[in-house]
Amino acid sequence: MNKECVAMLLAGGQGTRLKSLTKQIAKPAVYFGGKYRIIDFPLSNCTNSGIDTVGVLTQYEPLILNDYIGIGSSWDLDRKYGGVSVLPPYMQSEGGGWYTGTANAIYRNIKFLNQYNPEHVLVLSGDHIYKMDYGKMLDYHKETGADATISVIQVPWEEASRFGLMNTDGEGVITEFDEKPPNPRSNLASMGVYIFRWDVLKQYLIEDNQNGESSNDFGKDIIPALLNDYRKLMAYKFEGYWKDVGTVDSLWEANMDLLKEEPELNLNDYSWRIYSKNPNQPAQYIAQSAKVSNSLINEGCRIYGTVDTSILFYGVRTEEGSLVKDSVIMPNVKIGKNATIHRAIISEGTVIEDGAVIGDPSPESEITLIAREGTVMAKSYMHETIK
Amino acid sequence: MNKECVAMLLAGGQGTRLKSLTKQIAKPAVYFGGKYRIIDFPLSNCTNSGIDTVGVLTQYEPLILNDYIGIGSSWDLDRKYGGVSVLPPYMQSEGGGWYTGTANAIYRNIKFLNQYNPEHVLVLSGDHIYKMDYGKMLDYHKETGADATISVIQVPWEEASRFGLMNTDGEGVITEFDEKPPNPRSNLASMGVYIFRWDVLKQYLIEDNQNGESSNDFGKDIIPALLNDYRKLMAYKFEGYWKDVGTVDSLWEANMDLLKEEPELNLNDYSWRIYSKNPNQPAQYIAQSAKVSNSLINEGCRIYGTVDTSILFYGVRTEEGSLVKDSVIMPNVKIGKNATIHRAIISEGTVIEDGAVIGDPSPESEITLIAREGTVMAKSYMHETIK
Amino acid sequence: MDRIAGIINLDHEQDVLDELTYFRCSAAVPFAGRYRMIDFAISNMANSRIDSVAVFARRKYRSLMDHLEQGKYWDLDRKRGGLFILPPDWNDPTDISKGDLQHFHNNIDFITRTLADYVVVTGTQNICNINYENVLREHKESGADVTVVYKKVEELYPEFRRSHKLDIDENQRVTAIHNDQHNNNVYMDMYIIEKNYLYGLIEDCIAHGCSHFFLDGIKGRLPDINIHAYEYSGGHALINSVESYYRHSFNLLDESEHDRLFKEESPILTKVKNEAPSKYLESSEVKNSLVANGCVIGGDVEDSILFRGVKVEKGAVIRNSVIMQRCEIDSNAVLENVILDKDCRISNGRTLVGAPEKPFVLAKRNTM
Amino acid sequence: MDRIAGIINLDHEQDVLDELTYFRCSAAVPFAGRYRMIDFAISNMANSRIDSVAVFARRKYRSLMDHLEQGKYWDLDRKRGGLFILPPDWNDPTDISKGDLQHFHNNIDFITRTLADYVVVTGTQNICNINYENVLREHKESGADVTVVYKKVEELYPEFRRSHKLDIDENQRVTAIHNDQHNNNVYMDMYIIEKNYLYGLIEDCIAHGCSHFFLDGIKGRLPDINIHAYEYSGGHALINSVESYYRHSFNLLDESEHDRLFKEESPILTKVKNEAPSKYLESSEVKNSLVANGCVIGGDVEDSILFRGVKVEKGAVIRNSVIMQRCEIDSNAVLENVILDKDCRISNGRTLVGAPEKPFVLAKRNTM
Repeated sequence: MNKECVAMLLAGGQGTRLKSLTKQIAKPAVYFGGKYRIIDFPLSNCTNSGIDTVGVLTQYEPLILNDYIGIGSSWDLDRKYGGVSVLPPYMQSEGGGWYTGTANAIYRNIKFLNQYNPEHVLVLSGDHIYKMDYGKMLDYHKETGADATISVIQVPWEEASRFGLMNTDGEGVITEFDEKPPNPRSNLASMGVYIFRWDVLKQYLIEDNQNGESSNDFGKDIIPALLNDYRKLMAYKFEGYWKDVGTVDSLWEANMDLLKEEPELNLNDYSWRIYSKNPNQPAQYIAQSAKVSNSLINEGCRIYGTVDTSILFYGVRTEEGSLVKDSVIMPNVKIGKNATIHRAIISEGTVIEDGAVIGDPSPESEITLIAREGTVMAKSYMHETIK
Repeated sequence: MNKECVAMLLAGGQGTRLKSLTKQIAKPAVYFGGKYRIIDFPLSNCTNSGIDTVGVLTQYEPLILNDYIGIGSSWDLDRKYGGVSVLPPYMQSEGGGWYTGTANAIYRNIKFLNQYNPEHVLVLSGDHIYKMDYGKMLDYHKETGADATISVIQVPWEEASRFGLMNTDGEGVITEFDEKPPNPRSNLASMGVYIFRWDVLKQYLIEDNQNGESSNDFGKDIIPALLNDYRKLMAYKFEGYWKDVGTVDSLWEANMDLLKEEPELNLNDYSWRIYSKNPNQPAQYIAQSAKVSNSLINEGCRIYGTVDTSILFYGVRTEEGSLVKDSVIMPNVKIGKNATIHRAIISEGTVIEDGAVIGDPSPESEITLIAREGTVMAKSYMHETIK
Repeated sequence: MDRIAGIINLDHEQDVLDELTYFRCSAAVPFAGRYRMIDFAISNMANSRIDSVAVFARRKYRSLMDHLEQGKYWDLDRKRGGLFILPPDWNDPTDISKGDLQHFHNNIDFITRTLADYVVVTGTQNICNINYENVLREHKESGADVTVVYKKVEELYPEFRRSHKLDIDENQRVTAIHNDQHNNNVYMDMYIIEKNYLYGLIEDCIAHGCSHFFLDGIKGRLPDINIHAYEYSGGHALINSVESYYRHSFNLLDESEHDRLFKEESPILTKVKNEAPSKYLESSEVKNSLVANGCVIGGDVEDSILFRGVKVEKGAVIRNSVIMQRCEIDSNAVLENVILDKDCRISNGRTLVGAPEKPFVLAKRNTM
Repeated sequence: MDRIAGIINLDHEQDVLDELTYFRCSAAVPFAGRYRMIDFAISNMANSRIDSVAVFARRKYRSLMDHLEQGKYWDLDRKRGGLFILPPDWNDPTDISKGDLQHFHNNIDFITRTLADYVVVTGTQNICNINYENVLREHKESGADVTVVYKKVEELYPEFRRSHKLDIDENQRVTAIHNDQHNNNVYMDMYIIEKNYLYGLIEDCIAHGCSHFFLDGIKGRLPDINIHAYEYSGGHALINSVESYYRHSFNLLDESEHDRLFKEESPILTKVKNEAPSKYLESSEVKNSLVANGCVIGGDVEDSILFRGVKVEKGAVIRNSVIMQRCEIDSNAVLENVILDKDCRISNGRTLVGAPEKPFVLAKRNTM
């Protein structure tokens, strides 16, 4: 049985801009929103869009992602035929090696794709937080008869030069593609979500692989080659929340965005659930001494201190007299008595000792990142900003 | 949660003695018994023995085994924690490369094993047909407090020199291990089933890896090293059917063994099912013109000819006037009118044309192997024996 | 991408297969050597990419639960959608719904929460191999409110007496639904309908005290609603009596009849049992028969159907019979025109002979 | 490697939780913010490496089916063994078994086919966190025929009136089972027994027309059979009335009580709902409360338990109350000493106040 559309999720980015958060884990596995990892968003989008076959391309040793993804049951992707597969670079009889670029990663998994003989391939990246119905984009792609469809979003003009930008005609046909141009002529940014006709993509991947000068990248090589050949490329306009969380600041901001009274990204939408691996924690406990406001708190937390405008993952414990403000506290962090934390991201398992002071409350200050697992932050570290 | 015992199944052997049967598939994926693949036996043994975590080490591109194993649901190994994982050699930050030997394959998956922090590791090979309760062997291993336990079976003295042989004292302690000695002093052959204490094995794997002269093999290096250090090695005596199916003749023989009136290997034992991937075929049909005797026939077959002392996999069709005798017919083979087949193994998808004559009926003749998928055997090939 | 949800409504299926439905509803009756009747309905849905299926069960549904589990054999064990067996749950004293509308009412969440826009409703007694995506396409093109599926039958066998028949105009629009015994447009007890339209009809039916959704909510509204007729032309068997069960079982011995129901591209799926291949002993003589896996056959079997795990000893003779799972036929027993339900045992030398037009039926777990 | 199978016998559990058991059996009653009562029994089994569990269900078990599915959340969706919900299937007119022996009799295959050598039988009203591997070890060492589990309680709360109590000799052998209100060895309605011995007792009980397996088959045979008593010393709550439900709910606000039931090494598992983390708005004031995920809280909550997806608008006040899944409390509503079942809605400005010793209970899907 063929699959109409198979998704390939590029999860290989080392995410160095996320600093020590990605030292031990690939960027798509970084925590977000009190409960999730970044990869939960594209995977949930797939299952909600009716796409049940997803290859996750990782450059790293596959164990960590394998362990998180398991058989895919968290995202309803534990399918008999299809489902989710982690695809690290593996040894082949003709030799192995690292994926040299995003296009090369797909090229080297042509056999995987051929198994399903799909009509279309959806290429996703693992760096963005958004809810999107890929099924609607696929309908658009099919209706327009495009060879490739690129999902685009309007970005503020002043930020446009950070993105790959599309120039389109009145019908949405892409006429030009500029990768991070200094002087943008469009503010339609590529979201890193592509749908290709598989027969067309396969041909270009094979040609690209034969081109020794190519960097084997979708944005730099494949899309320009398609445009050069006057292939039909359509821009699919997406409206809604979409955020690149590739830096510490943007990761912090995207978390804070959830705390608005009516956040653009609604996590409580029963018709578009964001699925995630379940850590089996009991209900959260808010003590008599606690004061919680404007915050998201996950199961397994026990709060005895003050939490304001913050996001707490599962298993966090804050003691009496502590203050957590404008911060993101990742799983199983223990925060001691009278400790104060401002504008910080505290990574998994950190123990903050009684009375420690972390972060800078001033609104212009940089976000403090405490990112060494198991760190015990004693008083002596109190004014230091650790990156 | 720790796992008491994790199994590692060595499925990397290229099985060159099985000739073209293993040209496109790894040996453990070779068909057996009308319905199964060889790997179904160790995997079913694991699930029946209560071992729910199995790493399958394959030297080849993992797609074929991945595709067959899927999420492991056929063997009840689609577990949330544990289950079955295919482990091909993958790229690592310290570089990648082929598994250089059976011990090296396990060595390079130490991280995989450490995830489960097992007390014991069961090492299996994917070349044998047998039903065995590994749980009982594990109990023996624990009771005797062995560092390693090797499952052994008595073989006829005249065949003993083909095996790795154990010399044991009265208590079953292994005193010597001879790998295929020309002059056997024991007829207790290693079945290729080992249980190690994981802490002990890990140490020896690491040391073995540092030894540049080692061939990184369990039988040649690890077991001798353990014996050399006077580690406690126990022999666990297995009684029952056990057969190496590493050659065309032995594969054919093992199939024929199932046709005895009371075969030693009972496939109808509800308390020890052999699980297999289900091809969703309707019931088999035996026509008015058919004559079937002393044979095993699978679902999806339609039999119009004569079948005697043979094994037919799913989807085989034999036309009127055809004769299949003393043969193993793999899935979806079509056998034309008046074709005759004697003492042959016909591989998947072969089309045998009307009137073709294959194989040699004389009991001493070699087994004919027709092993090119999609081959159409016309009359002109009739007396040729294709290997 | 249009999405369809499925409802398998067992409420109107009488348990009329005599001994075969003593302990189970007719949807759970074994058929064709290795299936249950309901496998066809569920497989058709799975093959039509329907991933949300509700089964409205009322009576004797435990073997159905055993068989269906959470739908894993149809890849329907899903977090989103999936297979739901919905037995009665009538604990609300304020509930005024009646008949099958109790089911629709009690399970209205299934209809309101599904992401599908269309719903297929079907029974299980019309065995067929149909693709509902094709039905939906025709439904949308027709612009009808409801599209019903029918089969133009060549011969009006007795089992069709209870079926509704359709009068259809030149545009395939249904003009009347009735029981005329001379009309060969047999309604197959399945229809497709837009979700919101279905919801409105249900509300309305309950408000009007109706007790049979199809009769009161759809048939009863003709000609006010636009009913389109979709002609199904594939293999078909209506099983609503022992006689029709018996006759259709033997029809499957004909290869072309068999292949119209069992197709590679739309396979009928069932619970996996992991039986070994069937073993034909030296002494066996099997002719014109369907045999499932796990059998061990030493005797003669002719014009018969053997389900999984049947043992036929040397010297036993089986003719024109249907022998269900794990029956054991001892040596020198003779069975002719017999249906044995599961787990029966026929001892050495016993003879059971029914009539070709009325087989002898033995309920499950009998030893004779 | 000894294997244990599990039976959760709901046959003797009366639906005595008033409004909370109008629509469901007591095993399915929500508890502790995100669980159902039966989660404790099943999780204890899963944590004791029991991979074959039968649930003997008789009444109002549909919400149990919804909740348990095939056991996937306990990793019990297995081909071999797994979780079986076994509703009544009494269609055999020759069946003479009565009471819970109907279940044992009808499901004897579960007992005979399991590979386990021992069977744990338990109810769901004794909430606890117990490892049956430890019970089995003690059972084998004692050489007893049956080992029953008991809790030495400090205070004889009213809910223990209906429990059996044990007289135990110095070797932990049970000498009498009775209802003495002054004995604090409370039998926890769970025992372990060898499979073959259990099978023999069942046969014998049916032959003698018994209708209650534990009373007739075990208690009634004292002193002829050797009953060992295993003392369970962990967290325990017997919930068999609204009052005990209410009191034990609040006990969980105490951290040490909470941690005796919820342990990292033996987690209580439940159906995954994929709710977002709970949101505490600027205006919220939450004190001494347990809150599950998916809540949005704008009002005051004190000494209370909020289940998943509860909405509390700004200005609403909740005290000493248990608010179940997806209730909505509009602004300026006041709730005190109240239990709201699922999906209730309390409108703007309404006040509901029960008594601390007798909470006001509202059945599910009520709007006030």
